[in-house]
Amino acid sequence: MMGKVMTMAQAIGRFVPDGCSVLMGAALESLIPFAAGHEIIRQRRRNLTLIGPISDILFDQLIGAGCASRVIAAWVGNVSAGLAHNYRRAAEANTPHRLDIEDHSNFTLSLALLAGGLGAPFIPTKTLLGTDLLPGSQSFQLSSEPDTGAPLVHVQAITPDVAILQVQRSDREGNAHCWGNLGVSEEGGLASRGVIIVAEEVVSREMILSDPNRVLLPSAKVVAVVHEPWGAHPSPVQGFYGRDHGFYEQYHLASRTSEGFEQWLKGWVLDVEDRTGYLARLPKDRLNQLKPSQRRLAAPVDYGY
Amino acid sequence: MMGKVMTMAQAIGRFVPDGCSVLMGAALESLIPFAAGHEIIRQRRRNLTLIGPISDILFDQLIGAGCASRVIAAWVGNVSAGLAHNYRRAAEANTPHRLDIEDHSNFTLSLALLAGGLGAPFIPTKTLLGTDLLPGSQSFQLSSEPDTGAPLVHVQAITPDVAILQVQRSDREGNAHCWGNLGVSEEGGLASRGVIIVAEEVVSREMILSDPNRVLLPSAKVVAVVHEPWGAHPSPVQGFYGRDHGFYEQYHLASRTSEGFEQWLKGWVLDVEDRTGYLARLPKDRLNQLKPSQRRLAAPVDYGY
Amino acid sequence: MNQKLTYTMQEVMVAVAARQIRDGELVFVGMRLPLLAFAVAKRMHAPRAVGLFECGLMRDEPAPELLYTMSDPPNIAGAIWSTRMINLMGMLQQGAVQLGMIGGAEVDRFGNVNTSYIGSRQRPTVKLPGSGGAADIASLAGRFLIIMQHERRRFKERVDYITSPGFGEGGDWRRHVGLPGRGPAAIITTLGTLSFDPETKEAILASHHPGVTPDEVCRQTAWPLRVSPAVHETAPPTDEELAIIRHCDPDGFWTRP
Amino acid sequence: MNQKLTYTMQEVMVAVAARQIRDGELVFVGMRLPLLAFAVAKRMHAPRAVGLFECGLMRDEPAPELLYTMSDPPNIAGAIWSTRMINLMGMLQQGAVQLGMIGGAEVDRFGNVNTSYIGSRQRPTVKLPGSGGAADIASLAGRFLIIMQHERRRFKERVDYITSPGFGEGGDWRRHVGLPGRGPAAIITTLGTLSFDPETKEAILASHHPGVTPDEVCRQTAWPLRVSPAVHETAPPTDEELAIIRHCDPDGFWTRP
Repeated sequence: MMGKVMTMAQAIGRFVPDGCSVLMGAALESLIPFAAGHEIIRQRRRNLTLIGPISDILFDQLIGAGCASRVIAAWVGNVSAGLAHNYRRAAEANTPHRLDIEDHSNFTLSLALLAGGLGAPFIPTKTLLGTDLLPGSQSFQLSSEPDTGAPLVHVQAITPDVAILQVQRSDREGNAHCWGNLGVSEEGGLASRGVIIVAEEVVSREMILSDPNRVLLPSAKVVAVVHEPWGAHPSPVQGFYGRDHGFYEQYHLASRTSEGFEQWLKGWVLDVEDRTGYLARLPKDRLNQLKPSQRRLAAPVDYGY
Repeated sequence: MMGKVMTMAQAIGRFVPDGCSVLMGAALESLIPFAAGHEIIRQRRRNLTLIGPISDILFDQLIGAGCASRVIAAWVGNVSAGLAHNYRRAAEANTPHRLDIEDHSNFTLSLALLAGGLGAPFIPTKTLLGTDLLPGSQSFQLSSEPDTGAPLVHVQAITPDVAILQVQRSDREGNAHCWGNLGVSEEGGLASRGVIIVAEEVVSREMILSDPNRVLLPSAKVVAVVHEPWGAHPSPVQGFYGRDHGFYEQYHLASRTSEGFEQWLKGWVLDVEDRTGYLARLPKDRLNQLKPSQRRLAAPVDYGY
Repeated sequence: MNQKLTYTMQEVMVAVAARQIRDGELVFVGMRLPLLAFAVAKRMHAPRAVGLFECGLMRDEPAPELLYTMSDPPNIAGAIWSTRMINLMGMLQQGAVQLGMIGGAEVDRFGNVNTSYIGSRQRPTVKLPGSGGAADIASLAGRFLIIMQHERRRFKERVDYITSPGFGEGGDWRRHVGLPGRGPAAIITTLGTLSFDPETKEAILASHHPGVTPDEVCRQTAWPLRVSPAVHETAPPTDEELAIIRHCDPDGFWTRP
Repeated sequence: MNQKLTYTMQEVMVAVAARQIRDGELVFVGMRLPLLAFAVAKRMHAPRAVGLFECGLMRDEPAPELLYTMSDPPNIAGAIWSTRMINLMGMLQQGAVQLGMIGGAEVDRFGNVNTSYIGSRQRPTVKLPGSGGAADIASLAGRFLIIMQHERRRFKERVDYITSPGFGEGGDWRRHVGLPGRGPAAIITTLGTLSFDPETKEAILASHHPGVTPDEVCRQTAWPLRVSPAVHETAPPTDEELAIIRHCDPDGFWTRP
């Protein structure tokens, strides 16, 4: 029996086929699986539906590379630097090609994924009433409270084909520890048909099972475990590395034009074989600068009996 | 300004008035706030609405003592020993007085509390369709999926007045760490207007903030912090003490008759001043026997940057 | 214990239930006998089965000690996930859980289970504890097993109250009322095993336990119990199965009446 | 920076926003200027205010370092809760969050904010990033602040697209459409502060920042902006407020244009 541990190329090759829906960037500005996104670009996936609350610049890269035909998100941009240029070109000028946009807010996207994980058809809310996100959207159904007649929005469940979740550490079965803000990582993983775990460290089963409350989701959901140190760069991973703010700024400037983006893509993704190659292109010492300057250990917890 | 740390008598006196709705036993068979329940009995609270998925024998004691006029629960019994005698007497013979019972399943109760915490009026589900829990219940509304017409149950939100949650450790503001199975502790706390934290240990703010992912819920919800070691006995608290199975059996036998229960109540609750008095009545060495025989420390986690 | 037999009926029930667990399945495990059945299956034929406990736990290894409740400390330590109840219930409703096991005080011809009220709801003769998670398992699990004491007063033509839905009034009742799960696969009793007619969904005696005759089973059933043409004696627990059961429950807390 | 002034307009905005935070309030904090406003309020007059970050964090002390995003490691370490987004959004919908702060690309006469599409939705002139959590804050927070660059092209009679609802078409529109939050309390701009008429819900110039005249504000507004009879100069940031801002943003990443 083949195990779940595999290379990023194998994981993307097997579990992210053309036309599938893929959840990424679930934690928000941290733990963004950039290494996975770059492999999707290298394998020239097409017609993906990208799902994520905000994705910082990851979705912009996938859109610019022509991988996506649809985005279901609350926000697509560059968190520290501004607008997302490829996203703009796609929406404003169908460049590189047409992109369907299904607008959510952060709350409605998390409710949609929560509903997906609960096996519920929808969850009602009062957010977005009166806004232009509602008319004509497939994601929402207008309704009303049976007793009072007060307006309600039914947020329809979302069940992505696959979620790609970056974590600090995992065992070989996909029992994984994750800490820091979780965003929609848990809901998103539970809502998805399969989960690819991208781990900074692959550790022993004993280590993970020593703290079952820290486990993100059931390994039964996990289809692949990819050991990919620095897999989230330039986004941060608590306890492992900080955010590379300059890298976002650099991308922002480079991607202003299609040509600039193509060049950026060539240099950082297409002409690079894998994550090791990518890391080798970073300025000397960059990784060292991003490493924690101080350990901050969680207080001990005793599961003894 | 008076702080949140207070005795159990003060916390129950201030935050569990006659007629209020109170969530207890949220974790299921562990972390049951028996010390709080006993103080409620001593203060002779009346007309409470008890809310909890299963409560092991805690709700049975409160019902037998005449504190409750209504129960919203999925199960009321004695998990290791069988039926709940006071619950039976109340439902079958209005002894000590009439009890309204609102039947839930574990799933619907957790959905009701989830909805409460989300500020959603209800959450739809397919559980319980066709069962006798639905007709005439205020907790459920029959509906159907707009597209397919398939039947749905709308589980109405529950927002208890107060949740009493037992945890391993808390700081003086109610920032609390809890581990082991959580049941509906998080949903229940978030759904409630206020939370009383009962902690085995009151520790420093630094200790709690060293691990914010372990924090159960926001301290803004917490109205009281009670330092009550062994507060959950005879139910277990991971890392602190095991379950006192014999105590449940003993209660089961004692409570077979109203008279037997009265005597049990006198001995263990009414004639006892507080938790210290209760613990003093336990057989010598009982507490030592329940203490962990082995430490099982969670693997270290680094929040450094 | 039957004097001629070297095992108890509870041990037979555990072995029969264990054999219903398939390798790799996600199983909603209750307490008592189902918990032992999970342990037997894991060690015998279903090493990759995973157990879900509604209190908020998942385990891929049975706990190393006897459990009185699913929240006992040995069940938490070494779990592969310790979480909130709703996450496990959500997986159940998603259809990710292939098998669940429930007990009951009363069951009827179509596998409906009552654990709520005997007599009327307003003034019950006996108030039973209620659903717990059983009604959810019966509603939502791929299939489920009912594990019960076989007595005439418990096996009724029609239960007084449906807590956990079986096949309702039979036929395609489940589809009609909108239940996603496929319903009960078997009733495993102290006397035998009942399966369900694929069309009418009526319970049928499939096997009688060693030392029990089909007639005895029928006498302990308050409706005219159909007997399968293929009815046979339940395969008794093997030595290996018994060894596992007795390792898990050395004092017979759950398995020696 | 205005040559006569010893502070920037961004610093004025931060100080004005900070003064809107009351002690003990739960505040949905965004990034950039609101984050600085939270830090100022905490140290000045609202020591018991608590900040919520939609990525899944709550803090009762501002992070000790400048943040570029709310998920930056210094914002996680020392948080009082690190959790799932939905828990914070749930508190927002419960009505537990008294104040939220949002930015915007366009705002209109009734405080509606557009961060989605300039031009048509089908073929926009500019595709903006979208709501993020702003529409939720605008829908659900007790009250909220809009913090924006004041330019005529951004202050429009009617926004092209309502991402974050203000008062819609004015009057009791919010109640009519069913929004629980009370709506925007103020628009804090690079030129002044706008509040809302309690009846008509139209934006009114309440104060103009030091060095800015009411006329200039009106010229940078594409609808005929009403000026409050009580219009006055915005109280400039105090030395203490400035010290806190500059301690938090020493290089002026967010506060020096």
